[in-house]
Amino acid sequence: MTDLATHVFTGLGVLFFLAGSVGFLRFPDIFSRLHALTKADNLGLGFIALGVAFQAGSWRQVALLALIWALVLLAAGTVSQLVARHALRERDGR
Amino acid sequence: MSGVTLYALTGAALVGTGFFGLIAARHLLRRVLAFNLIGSGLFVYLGAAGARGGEADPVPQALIITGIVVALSASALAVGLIVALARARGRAMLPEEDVGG
Amino acid sequence: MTVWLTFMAMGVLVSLAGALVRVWRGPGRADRMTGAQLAGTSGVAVLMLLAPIEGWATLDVAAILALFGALAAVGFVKALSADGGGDPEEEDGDPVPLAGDRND
Amino acid sequence: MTWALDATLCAMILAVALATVLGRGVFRAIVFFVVYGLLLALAWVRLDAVDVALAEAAIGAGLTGVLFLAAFGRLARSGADAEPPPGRVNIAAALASAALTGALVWAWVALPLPGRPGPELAEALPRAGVENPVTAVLLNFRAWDTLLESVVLLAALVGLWMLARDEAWTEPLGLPQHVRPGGVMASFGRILPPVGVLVGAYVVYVGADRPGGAFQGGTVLAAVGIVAALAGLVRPPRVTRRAWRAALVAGPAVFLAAGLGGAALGAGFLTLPERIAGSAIFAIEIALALSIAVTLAFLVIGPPETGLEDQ
Repeated sequence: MTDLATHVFTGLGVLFFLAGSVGFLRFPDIFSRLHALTKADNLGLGFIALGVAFQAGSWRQVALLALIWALVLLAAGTVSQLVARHALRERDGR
Repeated sequence: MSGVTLYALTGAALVGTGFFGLIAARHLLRRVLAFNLIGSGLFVYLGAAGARGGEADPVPQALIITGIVVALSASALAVGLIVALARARGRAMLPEEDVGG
Repeated sequence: MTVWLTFMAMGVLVSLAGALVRVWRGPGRADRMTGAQLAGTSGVAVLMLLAPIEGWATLDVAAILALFGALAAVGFVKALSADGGGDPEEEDGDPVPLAGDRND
Repeated sequence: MTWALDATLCAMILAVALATVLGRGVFRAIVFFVVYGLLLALAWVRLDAVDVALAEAAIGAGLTGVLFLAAFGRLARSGADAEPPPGRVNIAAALASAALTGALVWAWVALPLPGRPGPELAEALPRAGVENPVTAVLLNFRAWDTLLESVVLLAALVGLWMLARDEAWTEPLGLPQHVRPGGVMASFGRILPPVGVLVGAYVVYVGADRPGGAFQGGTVLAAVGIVAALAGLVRPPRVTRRAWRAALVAGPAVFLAAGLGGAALGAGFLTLPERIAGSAIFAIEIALALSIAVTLAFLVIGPPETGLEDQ
């Protein structure tokens, strides 16, 4: 049962990663590409963390998985905002 | 072919790649990057040698950890020198190689 | 389970390899930097997937990658601000003009 | 079947390294080098070297990126970021590189397989005072090596500071940093450091028994310091501040004191007798982590600058 949950969630997570990369490659400009980064990949990472949590032997490991996901969300939110601002300035600056 | 051999071959190839970059690149920042490739290639090679026979050997690991930290500090010093050179000359290349461009 | 998780980790790496094409092509510096950010997220995902196989200490490595996932990009926007210490959200100062090709 | 993952990872590491060397433009090379560091951390996990992976993750993901990107920004403001157009293909260099790689491959195939790990280590480990064999090697069996390496870090920092201009000497380290108050970067700089300090202290603390230790934890703490400095949370100190200078030498000093203590107890210089080994290593780890963190952070921030050098 737990193995099935791991299969389903990690598989779903990897699908989101693949979708994110396709978007990152095919979207026309940096602003839409940042969506691929912040939406698809972080959702995918959440599913992977969830799937791996079913294999965890203790709550400490589950808590660490959750903390890691939270840290990645914080990083992605910060980076997409700052990089988008930078790109906007660079575009309007010239 | 076992996984460890794969990493050893990768390490060997990284050393070659970095060596090529060290000679071929003219911008000094790229040379520092290439030099780091050589160093980390050797680390991978050494780490793979330590992982032969199943259990990872702690002695190369200890050498590599200090090596990584020292490599960063050496890079920081090199980068500082390059920035100082660029501020003095307006170029980040060695004078004898600074032709064209 | 080992085989499944290994293949999932491979899947994440393959998706990262695709994203690295964008780092190669650019065209803008922001595009390349975003690719590096994506590599960090993918690295965290791979380490999570490897944790049940390689031992849960792997999650400590993932935590460090996650912690500093934004550091390179923050350093990027800082370094290319007008005086090298700015913030793109501030009102004044445009990014530093570069002598090289704007996309290099 | 799991070798397929190793093959994918190795192929990507190699491709990214080639992109670093062959791609046009310095900025592209730096970004690929950052990606390279991230992939190497994964490789260390696959090689069962979690201790190395911890250090590589903190350095590869955090510190090298900031170091090289800041340098790129400084060069750009001096008008020195451009690269000359590539010259002719350097055939001699390519041949020499191929020969170097070939020699290493030959050495790998030709070298005899040693018994791993050496039996001497397994015998000595119960007397080391710690359970993590990597920490035992670093701080006990090869203490000379590690002590001198901590001094090398200091020497690099002194060398970097010698590049400062006279009028900048009393200024804070690095370029002046400013952020929009209440902005995204400022918030990031407030949220991350507490978590980061916790993770760094944890990595130092568990180093006695599990993967972690002074070098790994020190690099994490250095990166946390960089985040705090970039986000304007703390102002980088001045070179002349005594407390910070003390932090720089605390690690080597405590290390040396422990070594002398070993000599005083009759075990020989830098040989830790079994009954004090555990506590001595703990003290060395804490002091060394502090020194490594401060030294690396200062190295990445750079020498003191007035902020007017580029104009």
